[in-house]
Amino acid sequence: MLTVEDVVTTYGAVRALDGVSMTVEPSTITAVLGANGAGKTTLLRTVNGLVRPRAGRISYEGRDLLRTHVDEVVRMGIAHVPEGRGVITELTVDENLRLGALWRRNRTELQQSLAEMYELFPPLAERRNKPADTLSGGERQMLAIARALMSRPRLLLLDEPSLGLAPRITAQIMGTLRRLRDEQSLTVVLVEQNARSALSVSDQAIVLNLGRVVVSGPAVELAADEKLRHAYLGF
Amino acid sequence: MFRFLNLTLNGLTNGMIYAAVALALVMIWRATRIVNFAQGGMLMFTTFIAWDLAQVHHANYWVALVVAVVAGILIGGVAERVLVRPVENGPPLNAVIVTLGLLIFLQALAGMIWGNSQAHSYPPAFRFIGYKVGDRTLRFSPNDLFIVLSVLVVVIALYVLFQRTSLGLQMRATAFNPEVAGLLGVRVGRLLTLGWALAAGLGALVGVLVAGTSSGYVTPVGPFDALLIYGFTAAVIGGLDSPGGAVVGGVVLGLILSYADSYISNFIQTMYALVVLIAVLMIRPKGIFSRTSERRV
Amino acid sequence: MADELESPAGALIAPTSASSTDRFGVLSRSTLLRHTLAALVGFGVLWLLITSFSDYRNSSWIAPIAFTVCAAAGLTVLVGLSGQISLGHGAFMLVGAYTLALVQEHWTTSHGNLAMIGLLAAAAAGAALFGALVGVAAARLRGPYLAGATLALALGLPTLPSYEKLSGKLGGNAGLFVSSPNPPNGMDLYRWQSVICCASAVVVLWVLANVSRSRVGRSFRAVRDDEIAASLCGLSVPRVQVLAFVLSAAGAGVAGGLLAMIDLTAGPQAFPLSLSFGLLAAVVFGGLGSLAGAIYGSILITLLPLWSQDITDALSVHSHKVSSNMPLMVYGIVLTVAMLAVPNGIQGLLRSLRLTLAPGRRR
Amino acid sequence: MKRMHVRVALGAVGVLLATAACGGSSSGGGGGGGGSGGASAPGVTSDSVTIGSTQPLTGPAAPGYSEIAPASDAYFKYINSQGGINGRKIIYKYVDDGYNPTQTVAQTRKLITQDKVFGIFNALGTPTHEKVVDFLNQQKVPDLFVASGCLCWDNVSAHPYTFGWQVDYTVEGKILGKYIAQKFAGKKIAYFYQNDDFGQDGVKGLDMEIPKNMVVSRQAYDVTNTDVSDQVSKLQASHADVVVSFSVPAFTALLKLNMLKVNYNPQLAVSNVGSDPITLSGLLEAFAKQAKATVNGGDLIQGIITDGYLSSPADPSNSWIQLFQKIHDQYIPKLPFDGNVEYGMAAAYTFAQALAAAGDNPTRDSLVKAVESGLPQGPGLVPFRFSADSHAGFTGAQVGVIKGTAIKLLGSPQTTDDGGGAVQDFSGTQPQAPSNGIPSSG
Repeated sequence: MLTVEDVVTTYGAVRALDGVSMTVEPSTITAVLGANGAGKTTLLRTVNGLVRPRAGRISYEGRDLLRTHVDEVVRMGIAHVPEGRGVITELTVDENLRLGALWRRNRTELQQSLAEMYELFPPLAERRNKPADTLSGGERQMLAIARALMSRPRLLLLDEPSLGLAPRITAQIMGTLRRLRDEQSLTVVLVEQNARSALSVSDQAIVLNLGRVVVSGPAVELAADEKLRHAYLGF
Repeated sequence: MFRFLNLTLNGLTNGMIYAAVALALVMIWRATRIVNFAQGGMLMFTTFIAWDLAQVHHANYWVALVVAVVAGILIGGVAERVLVRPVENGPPLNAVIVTLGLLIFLQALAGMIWGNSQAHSYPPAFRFIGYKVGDRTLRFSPNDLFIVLSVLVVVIALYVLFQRTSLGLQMRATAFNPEVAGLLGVRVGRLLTLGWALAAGLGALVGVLVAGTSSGYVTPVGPFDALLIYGFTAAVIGGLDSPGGAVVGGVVLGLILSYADSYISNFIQTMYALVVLIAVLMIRPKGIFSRTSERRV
Repeated sequence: MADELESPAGALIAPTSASSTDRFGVLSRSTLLRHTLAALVGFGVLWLLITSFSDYRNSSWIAPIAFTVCAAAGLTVLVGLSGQISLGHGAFMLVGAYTLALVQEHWTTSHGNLAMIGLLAAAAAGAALFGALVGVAAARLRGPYLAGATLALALGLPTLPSYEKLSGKLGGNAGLFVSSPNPPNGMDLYRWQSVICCASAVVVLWVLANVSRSRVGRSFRAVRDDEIAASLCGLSVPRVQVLAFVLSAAGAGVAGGLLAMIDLTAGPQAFPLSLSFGLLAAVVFGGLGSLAGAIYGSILITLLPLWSQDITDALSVHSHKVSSNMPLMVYGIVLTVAMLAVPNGIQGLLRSLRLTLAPGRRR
Repeated sequence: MKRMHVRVALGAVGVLLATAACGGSSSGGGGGGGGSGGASAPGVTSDSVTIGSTQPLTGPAAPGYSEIAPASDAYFKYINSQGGINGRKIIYKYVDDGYNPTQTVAQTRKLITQDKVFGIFNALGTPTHEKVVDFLNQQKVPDLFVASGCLCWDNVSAHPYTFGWQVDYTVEGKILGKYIAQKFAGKKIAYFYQNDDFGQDGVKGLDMEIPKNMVVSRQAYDVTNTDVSDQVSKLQASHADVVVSFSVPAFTALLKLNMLKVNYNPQLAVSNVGSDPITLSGLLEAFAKQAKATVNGGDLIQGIITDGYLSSPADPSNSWIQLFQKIHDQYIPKLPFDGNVEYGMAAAYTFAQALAAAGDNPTRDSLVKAVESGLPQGPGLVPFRFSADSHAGFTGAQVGVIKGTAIKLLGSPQTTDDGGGAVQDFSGTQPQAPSNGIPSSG
């Protein structure tokens, strides 16, 4: 579904990504793991076109993503939940969700999607007309994911959804991701520092270190590799 | 009592004009985080265009008004694209200087085309002689009513645009958080241009409305500049980020100026604006209606 | 200039090291010495200029540039160093001008040079006092709110002399008369006015240069870079901000006093909004936070209208409408284009040129 | 880092040196120009005399008044086309001060130091010219025929180089006041005036002739605030039957407009400087359509009482009007032929009289002496007061009424002084304009 080949992304003299390749199959969850500064966020930003790589190829369902504009990427079915959640705190929950489905013109479909999201995330339904800055951290994360889902994506790029959340909330969110994969065939690329919880829901994983892929493989195998866990994953 | 009524009506009319200017400033502020000091210059220029049509070429009042508003929209859009876009992400003061430069440029251009020395009066849309109450005449005329209603209609239309349409939602999202809006597929650049264009169109309407209230109003440098300052004061009182606050700020300022002018002194009008502004800001340093924190100058 | 390249951390650490050098005095005294030397050399050169210039150049170039420098230097300390903003610095000039006129009217009869120094000091003090008042209010305000308040100040204050209850004392819209300084034997009035203005500008620059290199200057930068970090380091943020306003206003006060002394009048219409905007343009155009930038900027905003007028005259444009608006148009275009082309001002441009030409000397 | 400040200072010095280098040469050239002609005074060469003026070409006083200097210039061009005065052409350099005293100071300084004019002629405005009169006298520059009726120009000991021209506002106030007090005896009278020496001098004159108990309201305005609606409300509340206004044209129009708005229609009387019918109707034109039945701006100002010291521009039988109309049509056909144009040409004529009398080699002092020895009446309805003891201009004026787009003069001209002297009828007549339109020398 998504293929990344030998991508090099630089910020000035710093090589944030240094020849990264990965393949994502449909209806799977892929975890991208690694320490701070390993290049995880840059990988996501490169995939959806916020950052242009210096070299390499990225294709999505056979189409070249490097020639595509950011808002076109959204229309192609790729949704991005940025780090730090990126909800617009001045707008209400409902308005945030509507922003997720901007390019869809059909009103009934929009209402239907909204209803689905409130069903999927009940805490949001209670606060639908409150400004987003009244939400708790976990609720904001839910809102960010829900907003991304509003565009009916087939590929969801998630950046550090567990950051700053209580383990119980993180577990809820991971559960939701699994449900979406199983029930709606959603494909997810999940960037995480919290490797343990990420691996618990993932099908496969890659580990980045200083912009390079050090390991990739099925999530179960990685979780079982004691050395790897000590060296890169910290659990 | 009759005097108080007159002052209130007078303050309300002026206040609605300040409110509309404030609203235009708030729209631009929300879109680009820039205080548009060229607002007064832009609406002066479009009013001159209307004047040229109406008084020199004897065009119909409404035709001239529409042309002015369209011209305003164009000027606003072009200004954003050509002048403001390059400094939007630079040091904030540079944007201030660029809008000041634009203001000066427009004043000079208007002077070159229409001259600084003649007195240009603009016709009111309706009768400017006040309504009769018994045997007395109010300082409030059909034309004043028209001004109040026009601004009200525009305010309501903008409210509907911002709160009830997808375009308005996108504009607000862009104003609050352009980066996230962009991630969601909002065409941020276009909406910034649209924000400037709409604000300048609103300004153009105000220019034509206010020009018909006083003789010799249309000059390259002069009364329109004061309008910007009162509009800015009203916007700051309201909280800069809040369109509703801008309207309330405008009306409050209009009323206070009207009362103070009559009960205290006619010579220190701008001093009252200063006192009101300082008083409000000392109590609420970010204006009365502001909820959000400001990002930069 | 180099000062603003200092990291916030450097600015925060610096106060301690400064206090230790103050105690031993070697370094700080040599800074003082260096500034004093530069001031003396600068004034010497200016003296040569003044004596060789015609009346016109002295009265229309040198004197206006010099008093603009006083105000712009003050403003650049406020905006560039302390990170506050003032769109209404003309108001402080107005206070300086009226202070000078009132003191002269009520308390001095002498027109001697000592009296004149006293008058200018009074102008600075009056403006500084007013600056303290404004600063206290300003310390509560940020960004556009501070900009709005200072703008309203510049617009509101000039109407005050017309107020019925004050117009008797402040001369109404026409303002107050100021008597002209007495030139020493053999010098004509314009030269003497230029000498006074230049001497004042040199003194103002000398004071501001020393202050901005001192602990006070470092506390300005610390507050500008990060208010929270500065207050954690024990600085009283409001106090520092008020102090910046006081200093800045004093510079503007001197400028206002000089303007009154040249125009022989202190009137409200001498301080329109365009004056305040021009000062800001000078500061931004020269390069924020740099005293040298304030000088370049002042030269630009003073000479640009004069030159464009001369050029227009020389082209003998027949339409009066066009020719009379040409200086204004050139001014507007230059401001806009300059900001788009040289966003960091002349001083920024020079700095990047220096880095390109001599990359080895990068700090 | 230590080097920075030295570099700052040196950099600044460098820039100044650079400006000095490019400025020095041209300043030397300018300085030499004055002396090389072998002429007797600054601004005078063997074939020209350059004079300067500050005028409100923009700003609140520009409506109407901005026509004055072009009209003077047209008259000078006419003289030049006939060979000039004593063989010298008059070059008239008028610059804009926007009716802003600060600008006046800067522009006047420039005229004296850069343009090196022979003298200042007809500089316009009371609050503006007050700021430079000391300076001009200090520099011993002739300051002829200030375009303002302030009493302050007539101060021989303090300002020996300054001369007024038009009738002063106090004399005007007395003449208007006497007429109003007689015609509207027993009625309520109110004042509307500009809050400076112009308005206050006028009110002083009015008060000398109108009994205090007849005056029910006094409202002042400031030129920087165009909102006079409150003053008008207060005038209306005083139920005054007559409102006397000492205002510039823009504010006369604002007064009238605000009166119309509240349907308050007292008899208006406006001093000469604020009553030019063509200027006023131009300002009010846009409002005429919405003001009930009237069709043009002129209809809104009919019947306003005013006064004049020159012939009405609408009187084609007058020899001066014929002369000025001819020059107008030739040099400035685009401007309306109104009282402002007549004013500019008449003042220019007086200057030509003075220059002719100043001798073949005029100096600044000989020009002043020439005016002090008295000038013939010229285009005025009344004579000048000029002498070694008085630097005041016209001695009086004639009351009139706006009719159509002209002022219809009533009765005969009247003269008085600005003290306690009585207002008297003037029995002399206006001389005919010279056939070639140029005052004869000597």
